Amino acid sequence: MTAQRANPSEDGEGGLRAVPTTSTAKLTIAQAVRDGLAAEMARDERVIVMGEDVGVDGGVFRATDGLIERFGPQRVIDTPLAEDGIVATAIGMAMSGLRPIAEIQFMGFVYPALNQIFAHAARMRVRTRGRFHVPMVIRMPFGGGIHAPESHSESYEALFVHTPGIKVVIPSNPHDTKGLLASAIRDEDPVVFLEPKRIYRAFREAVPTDDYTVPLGRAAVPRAGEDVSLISWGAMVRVCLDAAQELAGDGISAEVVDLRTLNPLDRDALLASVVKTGRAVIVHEAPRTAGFGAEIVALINEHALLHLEAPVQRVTGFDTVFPYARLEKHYLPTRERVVKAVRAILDF
Amino acid sequence: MTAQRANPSEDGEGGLRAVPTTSTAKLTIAQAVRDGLAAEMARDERVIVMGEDVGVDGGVFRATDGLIERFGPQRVIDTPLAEDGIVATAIGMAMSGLRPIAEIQFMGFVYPALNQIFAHAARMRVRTRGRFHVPMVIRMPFGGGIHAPESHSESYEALFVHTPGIKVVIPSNPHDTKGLLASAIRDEDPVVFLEPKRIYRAFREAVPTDDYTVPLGRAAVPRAGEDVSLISWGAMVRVCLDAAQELAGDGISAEVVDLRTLNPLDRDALLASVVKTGRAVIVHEAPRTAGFGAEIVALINEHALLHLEAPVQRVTGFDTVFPYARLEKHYLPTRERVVKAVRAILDF
Amino acid sequence: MPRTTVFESVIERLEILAPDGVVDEGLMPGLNDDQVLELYRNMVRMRVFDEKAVKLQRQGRMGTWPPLKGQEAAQAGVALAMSDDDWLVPAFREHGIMILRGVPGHLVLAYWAGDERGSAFPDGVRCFPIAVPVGSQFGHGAGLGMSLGLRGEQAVAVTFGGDGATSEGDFHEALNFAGVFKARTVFVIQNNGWAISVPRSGQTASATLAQKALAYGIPGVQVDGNDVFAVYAATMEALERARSGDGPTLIEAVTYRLGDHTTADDAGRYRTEEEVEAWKERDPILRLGRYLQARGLWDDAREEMLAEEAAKWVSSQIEALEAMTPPDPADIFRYMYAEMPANLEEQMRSLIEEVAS
Amino acid sequence: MPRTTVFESVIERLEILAPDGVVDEGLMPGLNDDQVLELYRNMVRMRVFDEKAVKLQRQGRMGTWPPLKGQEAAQAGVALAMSDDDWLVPAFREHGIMILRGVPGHLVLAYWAGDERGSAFPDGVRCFPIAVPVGSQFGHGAGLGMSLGLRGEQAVAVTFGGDGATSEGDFHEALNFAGVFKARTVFVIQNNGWAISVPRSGQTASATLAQKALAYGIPGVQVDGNDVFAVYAATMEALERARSGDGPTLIEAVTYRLGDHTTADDAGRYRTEEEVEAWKERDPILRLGRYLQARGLWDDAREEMLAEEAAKWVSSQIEALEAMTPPDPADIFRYMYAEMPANLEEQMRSLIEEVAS
Ligand SMILES: Cc1ncc(C[n+]2csc(CCOP(=O)(O)OP(=O)(O)O)c2C)c(N)n1
Ligand SMILES: Cc1ncc(C[n+]2csc(CCOP(=O)(O)OP(=O)(O)O)c2C)c(N)n1
Ligand SMILES: [Mg+2]
Ligand SMILES: [Mg+2]
Repeated sequence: MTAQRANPSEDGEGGLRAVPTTSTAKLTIAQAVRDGLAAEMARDERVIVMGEDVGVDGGVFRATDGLIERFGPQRVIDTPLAEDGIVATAIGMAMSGLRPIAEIQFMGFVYPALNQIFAHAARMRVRTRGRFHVPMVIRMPFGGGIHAPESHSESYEALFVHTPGIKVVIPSNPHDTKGLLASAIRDEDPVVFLEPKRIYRAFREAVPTDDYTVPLGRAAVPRAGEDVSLISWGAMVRVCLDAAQELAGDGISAEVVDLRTLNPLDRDALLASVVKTGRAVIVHEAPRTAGFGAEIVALINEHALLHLEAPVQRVTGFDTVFPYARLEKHYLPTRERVVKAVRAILDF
Repeated sequence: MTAQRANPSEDGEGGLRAVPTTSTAKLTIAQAVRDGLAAEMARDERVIVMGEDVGVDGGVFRATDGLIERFGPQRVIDTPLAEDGIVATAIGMAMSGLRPIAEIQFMGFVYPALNQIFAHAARMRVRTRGRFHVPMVIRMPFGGGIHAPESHSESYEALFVHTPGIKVVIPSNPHDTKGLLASAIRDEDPVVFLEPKRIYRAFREAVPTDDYTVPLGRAAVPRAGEDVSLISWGAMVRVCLDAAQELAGDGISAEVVDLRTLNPLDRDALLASVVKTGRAVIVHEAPRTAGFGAEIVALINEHALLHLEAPVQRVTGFDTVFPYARLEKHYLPTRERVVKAVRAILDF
Repeated sequence: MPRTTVFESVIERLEILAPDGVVDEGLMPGLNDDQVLELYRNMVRMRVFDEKAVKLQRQGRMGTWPPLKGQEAAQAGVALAMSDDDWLVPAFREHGIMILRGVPGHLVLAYWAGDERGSAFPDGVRCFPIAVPVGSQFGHGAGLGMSLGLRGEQAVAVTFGGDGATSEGDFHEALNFAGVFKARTVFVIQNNGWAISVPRSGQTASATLAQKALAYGIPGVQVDGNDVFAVYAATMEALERARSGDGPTLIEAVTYRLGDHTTADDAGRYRTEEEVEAWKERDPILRLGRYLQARGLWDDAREEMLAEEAAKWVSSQIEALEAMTPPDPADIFRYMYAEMPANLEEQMRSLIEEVAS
Repeated sequence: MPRTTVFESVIERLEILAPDGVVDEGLMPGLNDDQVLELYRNMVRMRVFDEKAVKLQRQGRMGTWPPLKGQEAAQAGVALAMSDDDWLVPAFREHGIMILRGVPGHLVLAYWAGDERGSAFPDGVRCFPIAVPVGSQFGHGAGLGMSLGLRGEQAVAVTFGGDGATSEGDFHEALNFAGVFKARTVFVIQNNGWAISVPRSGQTASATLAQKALAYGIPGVQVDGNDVFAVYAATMEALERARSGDGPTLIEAVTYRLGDHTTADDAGRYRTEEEVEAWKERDPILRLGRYLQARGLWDDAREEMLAEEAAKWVSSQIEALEAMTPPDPADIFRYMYAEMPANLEEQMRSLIEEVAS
């Protein structure tokens, strides 16, 4: 059973209740990751999980909880503390018939592995003209808002999106988490799977217990609207939904677009929404300058400029380092800032 | 003597001949790097140079030629082959009173050092609230066009521009090379200094033998025009100048903006040009998606949308891995592509 | 001569103070009673401070905290060996030695409470900031040591890391640089048995961590890290070597993290109570206490006084923490660069307005 | 027992074939005459191929080329020891062994001529592509070796790297993983004395590179890398160990790069003629030739025949290279992903149009 949805904009609920299924479980995002991993491991014995503390400990966010008991230490591998080594060995495995899922404990610790991701994982297929490829998933929690110490709050998705050869997937709810994870694991190319840790356990949703996928490259429209498009991904989708709710109180109809995968990008869905509403606000946690929001503005400029009623706005992190816990609330985009941006362009 | 130029757009020649000076030498960009390094080392004994093959060999592009003879192996340090180690030790040095200039042999080899650049160099000042800072320059040749093997052609400037705390400087000619390098070395914060290797030895220009600086954060306008703004940096500036030349033959007046530093960005100069011409083409070698070109489009959208006569165009590398030598000419932006883009927006 | 030995080596382990408090007189470093008493006091202060911080976290008055309980000797012994002008390059579990080297306790607390001002050490405190990315500080220590040498300073850079940190490429590159350039750096690995849930044996197949020094042609030594005299003696030797220009040393201090990895961790998920109990027997503070008692230098009354004094000092640090003005949101921008660029000015102004409204 | 030895080790160097062509019979591996003759032929073919590639580059018919001249024994000896189903994980100077393991010579030439199709090895060739970022391949070799073990294969991953590459963090992490997981991986370091202009002594302060194995608790051995029998014997032992599940081995083959680093380099800038001349005396091909002659297995007539045959083979490879159709610009896009996304389709179409017009 797959949940491949035809036209995301036909599906105002983000596909959550659109999928008929025999049974569901109420899961958080973290649990959906765990269930998704377990399902894929059960389905395909080439799938293995590796990383720091993913085994006995079950992951620092419990996203791999119980897997080692079920699948054993040969398939759930507690590695030494070395991100470059994790990704490098995973590449060697992926090139020789396994389908490794490497966990990086926090996105702020992926930097040592960027060499392997940029110079090898992303390029293996093209530089060997298809002789080798790297069916690998690199999972990592990302984003701020959990009052964590430094290096635990980054949103560096733009790095990966700017790297051809790497798919970038970012779920915003439990249903999509499991379905996108299945697609990522089954994909023949390397996928960076970014998990919005701020909402890892923020809410539960009904998630099918059966096998299903959410395809890569398809945006969702969790809320339809007419006046403005709020475009975001990950934890910011909920901020946008909250803003839309508030705006609705003032009679402003905001459409929320959840990109879900940044590469491949569902450009058509994105542009369709902007063409319809004529206004767009892009919301992301990453620093503004050269963030992925800029790319969206550029695409709108190239393909829908004449439909714009006002300049596209970006509500983003500042061009600063992500602050420690005591100031992080000032950094993160908020409902208020989104609402303010919407009002600004409606007044334009 | 400094060459700090008031208003870049007043200075149609990119400042080359605008600077009165006692004596000049005809130098290539590579030689301007070498002379710039020597001048700063002579001026300030805290300045040291380190990297792979920078000493006895004088650098694989000869950009450090003769420095070890002049300043000795204590100040010109041939390091082990380890980019992370180079940048990490340079940070330790910079935090304790030296001013290291670390060379990364090619931009494609900086990835192992990104952890140190992102997690430490960029953040040291803010995370210690000014107690420490990292006055360091990381030099590296970048860009394609020299028929080099794989990993020798990347243009990954967007990575650094998206990292708050790192200044990004990219000269396009010998004069600016020496002057910007002096500013970078004297800067109190970490600077990534990207040298367009394709034009390292492509041409010579008169460069003052005396001490001068070109300030960071100031664009140049090497060719003024009325109809369209061609915005670029590094080796692409010459492609734009060539295109402007060709367009002039058809009576189209193109202004060429050489950004010179991407962070801090001379937004005013950039916007002034676009406001004047109403049309812009951005030219860079990096892959299009989430390249720095997108940020420029976003800035124009935010600050000059109503002045646009047509959508801003991007002439960039493809969203692919940089191809090996036999196909690289297809990848790199060319004069023809720039001209075509200009014609397209003039016909809009 | 076709199968010849081209390299031979031995790694030694140094122990001076046995768990029962008896010392090996032949190896005992020259410390006077005041120094020994000071060691004890410092270790007790660390413990009280650490336990209090854990409590603060449980009460919601502190962010995530990484307890050092059990590792007091490894930090106090090194601190005592260091000269005033030596530098400390910590990882993230070194609050003990950071405070001994002059970092005000309330700043350490502020750091873990999520306030960047915690790393704004007073002038003159020769300590690098806490480094969270595991292993990333080793290279700073190597570079600092190279820089001290280049500038003719006598000071040494003492650089800490954990057992898990030895697996990172940074460790390798840093020690290799230090070896090649004879950096004035001493690398201290606090091998506390665990890197979160991964035991030392899962981290590397080498018999000891000290032997990793052999890869870099530098001396390596293992010490009982719960034996403050062994830690002190090994550090003195290493500092001496660095100061005389003979290059870096790797010290593996074998100790144990008695607490959780951090307050966000539950060590019960991955290790046994028995293991923890066995290590409690080897508690570095008990051990030095036994020695002091046997020497007649300590008694219950003094212990009580010390406990009071330590509690008072810790309270004063918490008061200082809580007396700190709230951090200024503008600081997010203010320290990004020496001079603030225009785009940051704009962003800062918009935040200031927002906060004011 | 307060100052005890906790680790002891010895690193050995293996030499079997002396520069004068005399072998140590006691250590001589069991090779029949045909095998030895094959070794010689392979080494000569490599040399002819390599020298021809350098010439092609000088003539502008080839991109940058990294000569392997002088390192033939280190590659031929390893190749002979490998089983059919073993994997090779090369760095970038391993054309010799790549060809011996089944990579067509013209593809190696194509790679360095700037054509990605050079890494599209025929099916069944168990060789990873050339890795340009120094050291980055070690981890692939470790992961491959882990994967072979996990899937119950008998094959071993033989992973090459240079002396310079041992300084990268990748080397450390890869060997550490391999040690912990007992990967079926043999790491061969061709220590050719130089990493571009940096001599081995500037790369690390360790006396040997083989001893770096001690950091990972795995066996390490140094061999005379210009002694093809020693290389073969050490590799056989290491492969055997890996195959029986006893984990990885680090082999340091001490050899010398007689040529420039690449055709873009001028080694005269950083090393002396005398050094090069001294190493020419130790040429691995001369040495094996002396042995063959002493054994009566070789003479000038055969040498001449071999030279001719090698030249012919090399010509055939160049012909095959030059017979390749020009690469298709659309290939830039075609192999980026298993399925081409829409934006790439557009970009590809625009390029195809541009090329057509
Ligand atoms: C590069 C990096 N990867 C992962 C983490 C998450 N993490 C924090 S501490 C830790 C374990 C550190 O173990 P060790 O070095 O032994 O120090 P200890 O915690 O025992 O003091 C891990 C995995 C990190 N901070 N940095
Ligand atoms: C990560 C990285 N840094 C720098 C380079 C540039 N480079 C290419 S080969 C080389 C030296 C390699 O030395 P070694 O490992 O001894 O191999 P050899 O060239 O001697 O075969 C360098 C510095 C590179 N390819 N990759
Ligand atoms: Mg530990
Ligand atoms: Mg070498």
